[in-house]
Amino acid sequence: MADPMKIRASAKDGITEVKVLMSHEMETGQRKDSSGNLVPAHFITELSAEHNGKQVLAAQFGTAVSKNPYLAFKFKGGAKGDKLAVSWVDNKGDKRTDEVQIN
Amino acid sequence: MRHRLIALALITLAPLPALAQSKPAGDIASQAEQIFRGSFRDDNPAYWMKRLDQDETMRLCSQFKDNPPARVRHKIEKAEMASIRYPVDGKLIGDWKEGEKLAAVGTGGHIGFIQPDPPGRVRGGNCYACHQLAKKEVAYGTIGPSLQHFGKLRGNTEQIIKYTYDKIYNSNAFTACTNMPRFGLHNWLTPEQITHIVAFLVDPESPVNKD
Amino acid sequence: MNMQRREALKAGGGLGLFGLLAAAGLITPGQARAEWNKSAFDAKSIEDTLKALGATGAENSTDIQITAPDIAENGAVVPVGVVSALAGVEAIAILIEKNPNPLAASFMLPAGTEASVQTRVKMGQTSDVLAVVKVGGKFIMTKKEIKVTLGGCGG
Amino acid sequence: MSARLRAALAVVGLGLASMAMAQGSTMDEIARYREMLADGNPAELLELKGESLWKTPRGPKNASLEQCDMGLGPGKLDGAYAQLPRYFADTRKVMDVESRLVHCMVSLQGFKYEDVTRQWFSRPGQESEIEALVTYIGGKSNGMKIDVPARHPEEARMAKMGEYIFYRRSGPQDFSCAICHGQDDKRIRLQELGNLTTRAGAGVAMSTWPSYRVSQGAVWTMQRRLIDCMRQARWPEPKYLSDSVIALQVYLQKTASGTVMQTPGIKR
Repeated sequence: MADPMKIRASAKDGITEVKVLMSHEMETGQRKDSSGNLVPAHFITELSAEHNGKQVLAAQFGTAVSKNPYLAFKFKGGAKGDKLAVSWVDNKGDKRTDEVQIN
Repeated sequence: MRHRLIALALITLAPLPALAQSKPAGDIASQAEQIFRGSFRDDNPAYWMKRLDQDETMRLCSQFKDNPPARVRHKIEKAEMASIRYPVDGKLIGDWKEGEKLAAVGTGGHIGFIQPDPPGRVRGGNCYACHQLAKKEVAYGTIGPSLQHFGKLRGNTEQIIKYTYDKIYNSNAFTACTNMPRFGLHNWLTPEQITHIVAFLVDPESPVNKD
Repeated sequence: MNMQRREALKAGGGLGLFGLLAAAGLITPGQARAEWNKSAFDAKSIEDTLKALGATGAENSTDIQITAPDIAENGAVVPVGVVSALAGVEAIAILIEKNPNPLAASFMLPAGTEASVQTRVKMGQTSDVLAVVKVGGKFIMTKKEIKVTLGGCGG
Repeated sequence: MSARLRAALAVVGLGLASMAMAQGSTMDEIARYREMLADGNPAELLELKGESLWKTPRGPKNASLEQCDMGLGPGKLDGAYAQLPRYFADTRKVMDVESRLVHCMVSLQGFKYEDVTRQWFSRPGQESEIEALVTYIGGKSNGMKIDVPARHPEEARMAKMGEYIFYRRSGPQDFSCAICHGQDDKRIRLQELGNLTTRAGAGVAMSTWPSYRVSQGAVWTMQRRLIDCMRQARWPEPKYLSDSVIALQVYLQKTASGTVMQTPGIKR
């Protein structure tokens, strides 16, 4: 099972800033292992962020996003205590959802 | 009687740390040598373990923390100077383009179980790790002096060419216990490869001098 | 997350992210859109990528800024951000010209989300990085060169 | 001074200034690169994981590590990393964070030594529990001063042996640790090198490990850092947890003592 994300969401002056760290290999499919075999691509393909159930960002990743992906974005609105959920799914169907309260 | 027993017990207990502290420095060196040698796996191939052996220069540099007294320094420099060998054809200046490649390569010669270099990987001079050379390469180190415009500043006389070759072949012939490896002595670079790096440094067409 | 959502997430196996999220009640079905854009991510040139994104002919604009260092100490992790002061930005894509597949990531911004995203990308070598932005149904772009250097022992 | 000489000096001065500026902007951009990475250190993911590994009952004895004594008493982690390595009476050995952690995993949880140390560092797709645990333990010393006075005779002896190894040259490049880490203000390529013989230099180095290395996509522990330095010196690799690696750490931590820990770090 995928490891938890680390999500920070903070509201200030009517804007909520969200910073997300995901735990993922992000294999390109071009790396060779020690025996010289290509390691199959394994990477997050889609991500979605919801504020109190309303989508505030949708993203699509390719293999060029770095290992343990980082993502930061901002949206209008959001108050302390509101729920912010981030979900991702990868090309093998692994997935993860984590939720935090905005502070 | 009871008091004397306690006193005796104290004496036998107390001296242990005191003894350990009073051991002379030379003893630390031999103990350290022992734990260092004992820190490697038994199944390391013999040629790997040979890399832990020290020649006289390495031993002296370690002992004097790279700052030997004048007498030792002269002795090292003289012995190292005598080690220098030249290409069979006697030509000390090669192809600067080959030298440029060698100057940038930092791989080769890594051993061990974790991340060894694959067999046949080019062993470079890794000059940029320590020196500034061509202007266009901004990722240069500063452990050694800048060599930008090396030939432009010094010319490319026979004397300069020989000095440059000798210095790369055996840096310790000029400065005992310098940070620079003895590339030729260790066969890290072949005499021919050294001539290419000499060209990279002194050839007026090389980016070291032209840019 | 409550128990129901957890169960829904577990059950959502073959639905894809958005079907899954819809099933979990995390997003409403109306938001479930845009499959992963395979043809854009598989494209091997800037031109083909723009075509797959529907952004052919995107014009250069000074209304977009790429926030990134001029030099990256390691190509495996290069911080890249895209910011625009324009209102109504709908989508942002980050492309790396000299990567085997230029498209690194794309973002869809619902109304209310600011045109300001930051992520980290892999760069095989020194290259132009492009930010392509969709605003008012039109595509505009800007670019910045990021140098990838060697940092340490070189081995 | 003649006008000509003054003019010549001015030209040299200008040349030097513009060179310094060009190099300055390179280093400024590198600083900017690092700054952009610092906010969002993937090591924080490992800290979370390490905390769960520390607190979860595991192993043949189904015990957590919460009774592990890292030097300040069972279960006391705050500041423990900053005061290691130290002499432990129960094992009669000077131990660093990692050797002590492995000792606890063996003695408290009942794991076999070979099993817990097999994956002492991660590879892509193969995670390391030790990396996660050390990141968590290190974080518990964040903001605290490194304090390794090495007063116990065994600690003092290890510090001296560490110093000996630091200056010991060998191998096909004539390297020792001191070659790269014995002077102030030097760089290898664009990487600044700490002068590990001074408190300032050793402080910068020792206070920021464990550290996430972006080039490796992994957190490196101090064992990993030192063993890899030896690989770069083109020596064979010392064994994990071997005395010479611990001795080097005692020497370096002693030199760095007084510096405030800022861990986990993020590096090239």
